Amino acid sequence: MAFLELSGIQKRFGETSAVIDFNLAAERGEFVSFLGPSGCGKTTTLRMIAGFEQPTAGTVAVDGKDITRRAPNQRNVGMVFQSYALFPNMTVAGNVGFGLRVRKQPKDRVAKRVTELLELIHLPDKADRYPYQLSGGQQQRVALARALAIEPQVLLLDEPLSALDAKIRVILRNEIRAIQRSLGITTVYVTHDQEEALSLSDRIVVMSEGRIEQIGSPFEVYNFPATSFVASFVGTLNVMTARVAGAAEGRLVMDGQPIRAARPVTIAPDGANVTIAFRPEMLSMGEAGANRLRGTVQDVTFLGSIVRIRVHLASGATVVSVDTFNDPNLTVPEAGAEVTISFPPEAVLVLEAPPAATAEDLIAEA
Amino acid sequence: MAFLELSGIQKRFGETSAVIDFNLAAERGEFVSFLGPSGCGKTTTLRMIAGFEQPTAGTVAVDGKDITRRAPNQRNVGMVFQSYALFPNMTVAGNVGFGLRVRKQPKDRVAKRVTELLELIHLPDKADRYPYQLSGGQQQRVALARALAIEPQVLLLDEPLSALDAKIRVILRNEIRAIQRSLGITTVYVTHDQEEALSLSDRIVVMSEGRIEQIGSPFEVYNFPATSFVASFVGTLNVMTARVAGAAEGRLVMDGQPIRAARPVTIAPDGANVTIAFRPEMLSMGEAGANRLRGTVQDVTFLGSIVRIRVHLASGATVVSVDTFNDPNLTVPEAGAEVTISFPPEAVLVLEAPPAATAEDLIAEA
Amino acid sequence: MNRLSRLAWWLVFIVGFLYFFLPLLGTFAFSMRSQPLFSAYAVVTDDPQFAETLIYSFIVGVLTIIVSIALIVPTAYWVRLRLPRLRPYIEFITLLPFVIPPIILVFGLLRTYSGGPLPLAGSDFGSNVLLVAAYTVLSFPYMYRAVDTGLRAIDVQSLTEASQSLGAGWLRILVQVIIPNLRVSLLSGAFLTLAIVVGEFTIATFLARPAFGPYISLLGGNKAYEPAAVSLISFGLTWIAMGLISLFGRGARTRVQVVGAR
Amino acid sequence: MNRLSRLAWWLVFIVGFLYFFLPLLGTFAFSMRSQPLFSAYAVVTDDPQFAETLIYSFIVGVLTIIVSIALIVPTAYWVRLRLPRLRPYIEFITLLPFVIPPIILVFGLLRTYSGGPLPLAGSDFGSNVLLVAAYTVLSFPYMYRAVDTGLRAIDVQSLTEASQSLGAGWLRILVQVIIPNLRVSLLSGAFLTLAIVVGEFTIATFLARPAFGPYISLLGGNKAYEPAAVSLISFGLTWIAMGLISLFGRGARTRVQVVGAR
Repeated sequence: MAFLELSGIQKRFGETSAVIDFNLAAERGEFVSFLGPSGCGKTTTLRMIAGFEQPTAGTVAVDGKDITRRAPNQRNVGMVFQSYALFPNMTVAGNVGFGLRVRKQPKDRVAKRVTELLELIHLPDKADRYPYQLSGGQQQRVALARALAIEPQVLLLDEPLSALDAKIRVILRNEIRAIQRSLGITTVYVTHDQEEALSLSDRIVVMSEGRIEQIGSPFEVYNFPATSFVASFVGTLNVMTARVAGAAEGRLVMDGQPIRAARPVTIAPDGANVTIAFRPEMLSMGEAGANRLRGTVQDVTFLGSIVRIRVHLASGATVVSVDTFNDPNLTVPEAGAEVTISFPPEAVLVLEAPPAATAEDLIAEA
Repeated sequence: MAFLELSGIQKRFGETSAVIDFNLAAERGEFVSFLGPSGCGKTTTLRMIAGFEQPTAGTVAVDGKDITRRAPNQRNVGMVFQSYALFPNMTVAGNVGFGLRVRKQPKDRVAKRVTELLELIHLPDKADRYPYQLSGGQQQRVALARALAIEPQVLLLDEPLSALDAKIRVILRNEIRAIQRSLGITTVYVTHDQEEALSLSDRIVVMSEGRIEQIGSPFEVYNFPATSFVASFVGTLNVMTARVAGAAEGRLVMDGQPIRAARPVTIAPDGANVTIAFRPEMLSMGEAGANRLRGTVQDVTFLGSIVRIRVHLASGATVVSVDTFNDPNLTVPEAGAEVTISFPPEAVLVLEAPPAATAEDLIAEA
Repeated sequence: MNRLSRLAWWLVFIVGFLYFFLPLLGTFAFSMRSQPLFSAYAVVTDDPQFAETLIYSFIVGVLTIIVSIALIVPTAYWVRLRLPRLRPYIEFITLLPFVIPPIILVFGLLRTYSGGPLPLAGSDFGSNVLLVAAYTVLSFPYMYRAVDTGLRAIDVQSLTEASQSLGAGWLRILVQVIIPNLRVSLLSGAFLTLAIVVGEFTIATFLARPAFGPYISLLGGNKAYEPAAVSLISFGLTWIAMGLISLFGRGARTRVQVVGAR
Repeated sequence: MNRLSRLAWWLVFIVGFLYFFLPLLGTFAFSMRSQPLFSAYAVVTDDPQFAETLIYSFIVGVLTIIVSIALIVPTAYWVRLRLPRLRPYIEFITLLPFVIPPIILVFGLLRTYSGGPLPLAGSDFGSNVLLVAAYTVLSFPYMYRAVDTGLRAIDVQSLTEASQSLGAGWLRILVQVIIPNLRVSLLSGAFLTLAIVVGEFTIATFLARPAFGPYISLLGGNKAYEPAAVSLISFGLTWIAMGLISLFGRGARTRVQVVGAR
């Protein structure tokens, strides 16, 4: 029996369906992320776990108890908001201790627990400050401590890092993960940022338009995306069309150049068109891999640790991105240079055909 | 003579100095980013170029003309805001054509130019929509078209992507870069996101506390940071302390293990302590590089295209991060496994000693 | 948020509503006592003075609205844009008409403008000017609050800077960018001003103007049921005006809310 | 924003300021004509009725404030949290006292409560209750707007949900989380209410209450300079109250602004 169980959850607002048939079973201590673009229903689902929204159908159960109809203040669930939502009229200690005072715990126990939590979030000396005296990152850490103070059964975080600077996001992300591991608390984390979801989670629920697209570990979701939406939303992807030449042996033809996939093509017969995809980092310049494509360099983008080279394939209109690690000694090809790129058969993902709407399409519309 | 020239710019608000001695010469068509944490003075500097703030001292010149005292509406500068700032009472076409109508251009020329620009931003069919009918990404593209319509001498963008979802940010970033290149317009871009700055810019101005820390190409800033602030703010970095063993040959000792740098150590004598740093992606598991360190795996984080392995060095308390590209066939070491990591002498950055405040310190305080 | 508490809240609403409208209903019932039914209303609307004074008051109201908007919009805009630290003081000043009894205002006006360099109170035209001036002051709190709320809903600074960087001067920014986005606020302020001007009694009486307020009070001295009828008619007109606001308001409000970047 | 236009703006401010304060100065000058200087003020403050009526009005004011807060705060909070679509209507209802002349209100009150099941207007105690009830209605616009502005400044929904997830019930949320963050708004609404109650004349007269408003008007009938003096004194008291608000307000406003996540 899973610790947190969502069964057949539906949520309609008037005519529109925000969440459609959501099922999830999370184990005790698991870190689950809901990942998807704005309006995909991830926050609505989280709010149904917290009790701020009532599902139109389905049940929410924690530790075997059905809490679907329970009021939010009867649920023992900790919540962290994007806007921090600290009480402006209370000090840091007042905020962290609020839930304990609600539970009528004796003063000295409240004080002790507050001290413990402020040490956990590395702000032991800020107990008497007011929220407005803290930076955004510090405020969010206090909000986390406040949610943890009541020893909730489930911790919910709703895009907690979106309002923060890029650098602070990474630091706080690592801190959240460390605290979650050390306490072993079951956690649901909502985000639109794939790197956050990948680096934090035990499992990721990828959502689109109210539906679950895939549930899996970061490794599974990234390397074996179930749909083309997942493939293009999680990570960067080269997506193109190829024709099946030999389904059984995984032989394909793309822009007239032959390609081999590691596994047989099962979703389409010989001669049919399929969507294939590969990650930029699976490709390399040179002739090392079993699959080779020739083309000319279109441009080179420096992304920090990664250098992305976009190659216009000789045989057609397709542009392919190739990622390599940056290196001060790296010789990057000039735009216009003729190059060969290669990749192993394992790099080729064969996705459903005909190509369905990808995340890029949805975003262009969004 | 540079096209956009800022000389000795200072800005004080009462007692506090927001910008201190800012000097920059940007060529015609150059894409320059101001990168730094909140409150480093980057937006204030941008606003002085736009004319929204008056510098306390120094001059702003465009194409050889001193415009320091010119009113913002006399400058012919295009501006894109984080909040889009589209006129809610006008359609998309009305917004894009506003600057041309101010310049009293004939109606048909305005209409023609608006059509051109809407095609440039890939929204040709949205001319009659109102801003509230568009998504955030579309609104920001319209704001860009509006700023470009008047053919400004300089285009200024103030964190234009901060309000958008992660995926849309990347798409719009590429679009901005493509448009800027095709028009050859001199551009200044303010951001706190190092990946944006690295991928977009011809040159980056890294700022901290009102001062310029370094000006250089993305490649220079990333690979040869001038200060430890730059090193830690731009990209991820392993920062640690080492003792100089042989300055002339670049020999160092870290946690009792010998290390070689590619270049002689010039900033400190033998026996002194220096700060050394290396990028996680320059390290690899195994014995391939000239420098080798032994340790145990602390944890493994999956970041999507990159897998980050943190290794606790056998000889001390130091933890080092190692990045490798993700690969479905990759065998990742378990936590606790004994490993050797190695890196070439070129990977070692020797920074000033004693270690100054790094970006992490500033952020923890911020 | 269970059913019981929701019920309790609705109860509060209903009680409040009744509490508020009972006096109105009482007045209406009283005005109905004149026989035949609605005869009080017929008497009133037949009186030529009713229309005359009402039209006079409407004209004064419209002039007041124009002067008030011309003074308030640029001021409120400028304060929000450049002098945000002055906002509490400006707000304070605009609240003064709430706390200065009109009698003081008219007292002071008469005393200041009866003689000296500007003997306005002596002539009919001068008195009309003084009346509009006094009503403009009375309208400040409503107009300023309405405009300020409207300005809060749009991102004044960014919109201004965007216009400036596109080459626009102050006049164009005000007329083409700021004011069109204040439509609802201005309507709301205007209708409130109108309602107050039409109902005002003290100042109009002291300045001896043929306005609607003094007419009602005159009626009150001579007749039994008619004052109630007149009050309800003027109240009804105001009600219609307010209904118009909320109609205009609904559409535009949704728009503004959707627009802002979060 | 060159020098010239900045000058022009200051000019507008100064003219507006003068325009507004000239009547006050005129009143003051007039009250000074009684010989010896300030004798009008001395006469007034020596009159025992002055203190009696002022104290009565202050007590009524405080009661009004309490009732008004008890009605408005939960309503405004609930509307903002759960019924945001009702906001325009509630706002509209709270504006009604601006547009219903007090004479109608008192008319209706007297007619409704003179006989029938609740003959309040017959007794002294009942009349006091009616007075507080009427003033509570008059205070609605000020109090509701103040509270609503205060609620806008805090993130009502997130704060409520955060409290709920920590186990708090509605009463605790209101008392420990919402109201402490409305301190400035409540003060501002309270002082305005006080100012209005102290100056109100019509309703108090019709209900025959020994309040400060009728006292001034009584004075006005008998004396020359004293009404001006009394008006200025009550105006001065209000001024002090308003000054207190802006003092309280400044500190808390900065705090609220800094707090919000952008």
